[in-house]
Amino acid sequence: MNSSVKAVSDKLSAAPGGINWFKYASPQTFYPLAGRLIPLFAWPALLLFAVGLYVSFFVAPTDATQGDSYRIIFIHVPAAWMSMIIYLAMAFWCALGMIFNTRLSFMMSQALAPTGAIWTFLALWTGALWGKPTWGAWWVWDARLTSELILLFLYLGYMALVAAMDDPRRADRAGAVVAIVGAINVPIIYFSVKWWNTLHQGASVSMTSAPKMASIMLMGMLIMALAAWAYSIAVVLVRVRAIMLERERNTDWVAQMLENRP
Amino acid sequence: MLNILLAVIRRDLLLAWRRRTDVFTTLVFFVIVASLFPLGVGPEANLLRTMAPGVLWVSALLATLLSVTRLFAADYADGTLEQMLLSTEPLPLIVLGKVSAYWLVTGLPLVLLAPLLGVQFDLPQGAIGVLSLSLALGTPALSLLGGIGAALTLGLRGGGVLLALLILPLYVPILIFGAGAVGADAAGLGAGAHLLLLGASFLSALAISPWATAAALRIAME
Amino acid sequence: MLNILLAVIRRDLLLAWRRRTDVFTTLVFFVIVASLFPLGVGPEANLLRTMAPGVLWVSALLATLLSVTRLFAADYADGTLEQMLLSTEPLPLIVLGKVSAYWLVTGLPLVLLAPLLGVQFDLPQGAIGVLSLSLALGTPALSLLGGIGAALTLGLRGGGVLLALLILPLYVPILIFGAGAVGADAAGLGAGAHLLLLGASFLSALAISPWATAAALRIAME
Amino acid sequence: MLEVDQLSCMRGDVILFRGLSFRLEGGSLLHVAGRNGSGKTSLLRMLCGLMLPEAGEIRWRGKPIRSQREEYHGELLYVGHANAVKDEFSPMENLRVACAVAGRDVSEDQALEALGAIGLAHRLELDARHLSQGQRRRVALARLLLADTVPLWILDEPFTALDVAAVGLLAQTIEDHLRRGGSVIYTTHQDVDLEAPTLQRLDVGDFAPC
Amino acid sequence: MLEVDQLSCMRGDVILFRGLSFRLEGGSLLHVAGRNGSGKTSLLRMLCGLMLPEAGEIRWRGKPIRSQREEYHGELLYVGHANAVKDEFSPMENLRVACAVAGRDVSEDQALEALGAIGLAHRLELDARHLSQGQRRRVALARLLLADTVPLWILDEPFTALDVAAVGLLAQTIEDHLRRGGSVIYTTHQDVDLEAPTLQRLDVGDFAPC
Ligand code: HEM
Ligand SMILES: Nc1ncnc2c1ncn2[C@@H]1O[C@H](COP(=O)(O)OP(=O)(O)OP(=O)(O)O)[C@@H](O)[C@H]1O
Ligand SMILES: Nc1ncnc2c1ncn2[C@@H]1O[C@H](COP(=O)(O)OP(=O)(O)OP(=O)(O)O)[C@@H](O)[C@H]1O
Ligand SMILES: [Mg+2]
Ligand SMILES: [Mg+2]
Repeated sequence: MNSSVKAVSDKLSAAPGGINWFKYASPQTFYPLAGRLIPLFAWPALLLFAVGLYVSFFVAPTDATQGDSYRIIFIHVPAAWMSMIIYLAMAFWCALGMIFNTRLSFMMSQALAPTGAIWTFLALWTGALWGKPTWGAWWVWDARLTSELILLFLYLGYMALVAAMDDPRRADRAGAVVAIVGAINVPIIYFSVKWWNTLHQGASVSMTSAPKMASIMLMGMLIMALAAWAYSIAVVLVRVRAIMLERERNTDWVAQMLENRP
Repeated sequence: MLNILLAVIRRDLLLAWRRRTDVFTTLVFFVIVASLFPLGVGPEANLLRTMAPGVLWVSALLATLLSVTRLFAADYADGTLEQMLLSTEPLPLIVLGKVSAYWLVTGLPLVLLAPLLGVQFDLPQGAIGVLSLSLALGTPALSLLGGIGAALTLGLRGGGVLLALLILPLYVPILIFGAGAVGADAAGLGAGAHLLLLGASFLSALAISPWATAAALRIAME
Repeated sequence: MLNILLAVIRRDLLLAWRRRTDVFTTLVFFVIVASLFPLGVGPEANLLRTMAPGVLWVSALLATLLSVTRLFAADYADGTLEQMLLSTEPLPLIVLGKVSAYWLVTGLPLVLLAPLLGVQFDLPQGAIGVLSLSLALGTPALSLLGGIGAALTLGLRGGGVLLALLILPLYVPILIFGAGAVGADAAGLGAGAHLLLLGASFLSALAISPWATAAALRIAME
Repeated sequence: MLEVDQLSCMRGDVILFRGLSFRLEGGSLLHVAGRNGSGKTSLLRMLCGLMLPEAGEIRWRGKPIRSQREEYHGELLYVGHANAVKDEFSPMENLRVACAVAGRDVSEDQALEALGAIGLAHRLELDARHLSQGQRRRVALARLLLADTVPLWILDEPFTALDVAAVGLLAQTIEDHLRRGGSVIYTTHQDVDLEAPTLQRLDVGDFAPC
Repeated sequence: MLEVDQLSCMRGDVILFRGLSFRLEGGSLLHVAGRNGSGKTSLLRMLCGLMLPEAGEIRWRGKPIRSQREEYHGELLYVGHANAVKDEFSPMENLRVACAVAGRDVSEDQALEALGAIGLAHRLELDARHLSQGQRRRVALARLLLADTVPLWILDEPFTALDVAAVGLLAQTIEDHLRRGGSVIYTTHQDVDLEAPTLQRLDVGDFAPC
């Protein structure tokens, strides 16, 4: 921990009744915590997926104009949401790491990337599948589609860059530049349908106005979205534990842990 | 502030002039593309006219993509980059100076040459104007974004591919807006929207890139 | 004799693998060209099909032209080239080894990838075969000729442009035969004559280039 | 002026040194010694802020160098292994450009004088690519002659490739700087006698783990 | 073995030396001295056949070197200013590849032994880009340890960047080679004592025009 972190953490722990948040910023305390959290997300994920898929395919009615092809929405929209949120989370962890020089935040970011990339790919894939019946084309150069594609490349670029560097500290920080600079793409994706009048659907779920779709459809979509959240968190925790072990293999706490649990 | 910017630009221009290559490679590249395509594709005027904006924009993009890799390479190898990081002047300004000089040397000739090549491809007057304008807005953005990539991949094994992977996604929209502007103008739709988008990309690249590049350079040297 | 050839090829391939860039840059370049053109030009299938041989051949030529400049540059800068000139083995063989490795790394992937890109451009089956064949014959010739230019311009100010000026005249006929072969096949005229000319160019380049390059290298170092 | 506190350096997964501390006052000379690959260059680069230490802190006039980058750079001159000499520029251009980029303006006359003093008067206009190894090194070192107001000099093997006369001249320049109250940190594998008000020697090898 | 006859060297429009002659027999050591830029490197490159003399002739075993290039190269080993070390290769790969390209085959064991002797045993597999300056120089010099059958060694500033231990080792290697009947031509600005059956010193500056 560098000095600025220490200063801040001292201040935090000095606050009466406060918890020492920075305790969890060190890998050796976070590792077991993550281990305990994983099942709390993995099982619900499984359950929610099961319920969500059931609702989407058997309960929700066939759409009047699109027929059954609209059911792609139940995967498409959660995937698209996760793709954006995970990127923002990555950028957040990277920014934290750059400011406080904490190893764990970079590891979190690296653990998030593959999951984010998969969701992005799914959003693109399902979108393309959906585009064929509705727009008559797999792909158009619409602003949302383009920016979502860029998001995929940003994920891939981030992972490739991190993988290409031998020195983990350089990898962390160089990757952080990509993650943070690339974050401007996310609002572009989100608002693209509003800023440019294009083929892709506008927002139909929003906090401020009543939803424009049948509530059972909305239900299915929200359940699937929750499932996606739970799944992502579980997988990322598993991955971050693996990354921790690999990167900290030379430290005492890993050695101790491996001793205790042969 | 301005002093260092001008000093770096002057330095890099002089260097480019001494090397000459860099000034002319893009020009030569551009002329080659414009003369080889008719050779390769065949001389049908209509076909050539439809291709022209795409061909010119793609070659501008490729010229940048291929040369921007080496934006910091020479300075890195001979120790000058270290000295730049140790300057009392702000690094983002030095970076901006280098990118500006790079654009003057590779981007500007392209913008100036484009009308000529446009004529060669038999583009209509109006489209040529839009082409130049779109290149004038787009190529600086390409250079600025390329700078980030070049700094991130400095001294890496396989830097070139990584660079392409990192910045190509950012280049594609610029290509689409740029070639789209010319196409829209030719189709009588008006290029305004496309040009606005290009301008916005340029401005945001200008706002972000020097800082991001400077950060990446410090990281690369550490 | 054969030993040194293989040793040099192995060395340069390992180096290329370590740098990775070089292996993939051409591939990436090629893929980029083939994917950007449709973006820039617009997605009309007919237009794309007519352009395809020209686009692919021009991009092969550009890829070679841009990368061959650096064929000897790294070895020159770090002193390895000196050591090669001091080898007990014949220099033309070493040169041939270097050019072969260069072709394996930049030319071959291109030849292998061309059919895929041809499909993307919706070329007919037969034309794709001719395209691959023409590239398989043409790209080694491009590499061999490029080697002479690279050696002649080694360490010169403005080497790149000079190189382009020196070897472009030699490249143009190869481009015309190559793209011509595909065009002729598509037009149902038979590509035989063009391919024969390509083959002849390749063989004469093979016969002359290693000696000329070796001589140029000795001159460049003196 | 310069305080180094419990510095560690790690390259790849090798720890080069740890727990390295020292203080340097104005007018003192620090010779960083150590075998090839012991981490001298790495240490000097850390002192310049070009490399992040694995642990520990470096303070200049009491403040961490990372929190006052531009001020610190204004008081620092670093000559590394690499000469930072551009093949395409003449010695004259190289020197003036280097100073401009560093943020110090230097007139043509000053540059001329420095290059003359370091023995390049007859090669002022020749492209650096044609210079001999020692002449290139001299171009890099000419910056020292224009930096008498810069308090801290960090020199990585400044004597390599120099002939006896140039080594003498450089030694003289360093001694003058020390007398002026400046400090110098340098490495070398050669035997060069330097006189200094206070002379310290630091063997990086002493801080290598086990 | 080596005879040099009335050699002149011109770079640009400057004559560096003229009328330079000497003979070198087996078992003798030639120290080429001279100020920075006096033409030492140019002379050594001429002796290797890498540069054309302006006038004069160089003969090896009685025949001009240009008329027997490949035979001569088989009996010559040159280590220049530049290390000819590839950043992308490990020391091991660098050494083996350099030998292969020079036309000498070297087994992995021999290479291992040479690198071990020169003090790189713990960095065998590290990319040369990460090596310190002295370690890079050692990689280049490891070729000497595998070249005891090569009669003529030409070494341009072999001692730069080396620490004291490595300088000693290199001096030892050179002396062994001389005792074996080989000859060595070298330049250096450092004070290194070398013992040799016959020792010659040639100051290039003595042959500079006026
Ligand atoms: C590859 C093509 C596609 C991509 C990359 C894509 C991308 C996205 C993204 C990023 C979102 C989330 C944005 C938000 O929540 O506002 C989204 C939502 C959505 N997409 Fe797509 N999409 C594609 C194709 C399609 C197609 C073909 C349709 C249907 C015709 C479609 C319908 C929707 C709908 C209904 C939403 C939910 C909007 C909301 O409720 O807020 N998408 N898409
Ligand atoms: N990725 C890496 N893995 C292992 N070791 C490394 C790595 N990168 C650098 N090193 C080692 O770190 C050391 C760097 O040393 P540095 O350049 O600071 O040495 P130095 O003391 O200046 O040596 P010299 O006297 O030769 O200049 C070298 O021993 C090098 O082999
Ligand atoms: N084109 C040119 N015009 C004028 N002088 C030149 C030209 N090219 C080279 N020189 C001079 O020729 C000399 C080459 O010297 P060389 O490299 O042989 O010196 P050296 O004795 O090895 O010096 P060092 O001890 O510095 O290594 C230098 O003085 C250089 O300035
Ligand atoms: Mg060092
Ligand atoms: Mg020399």
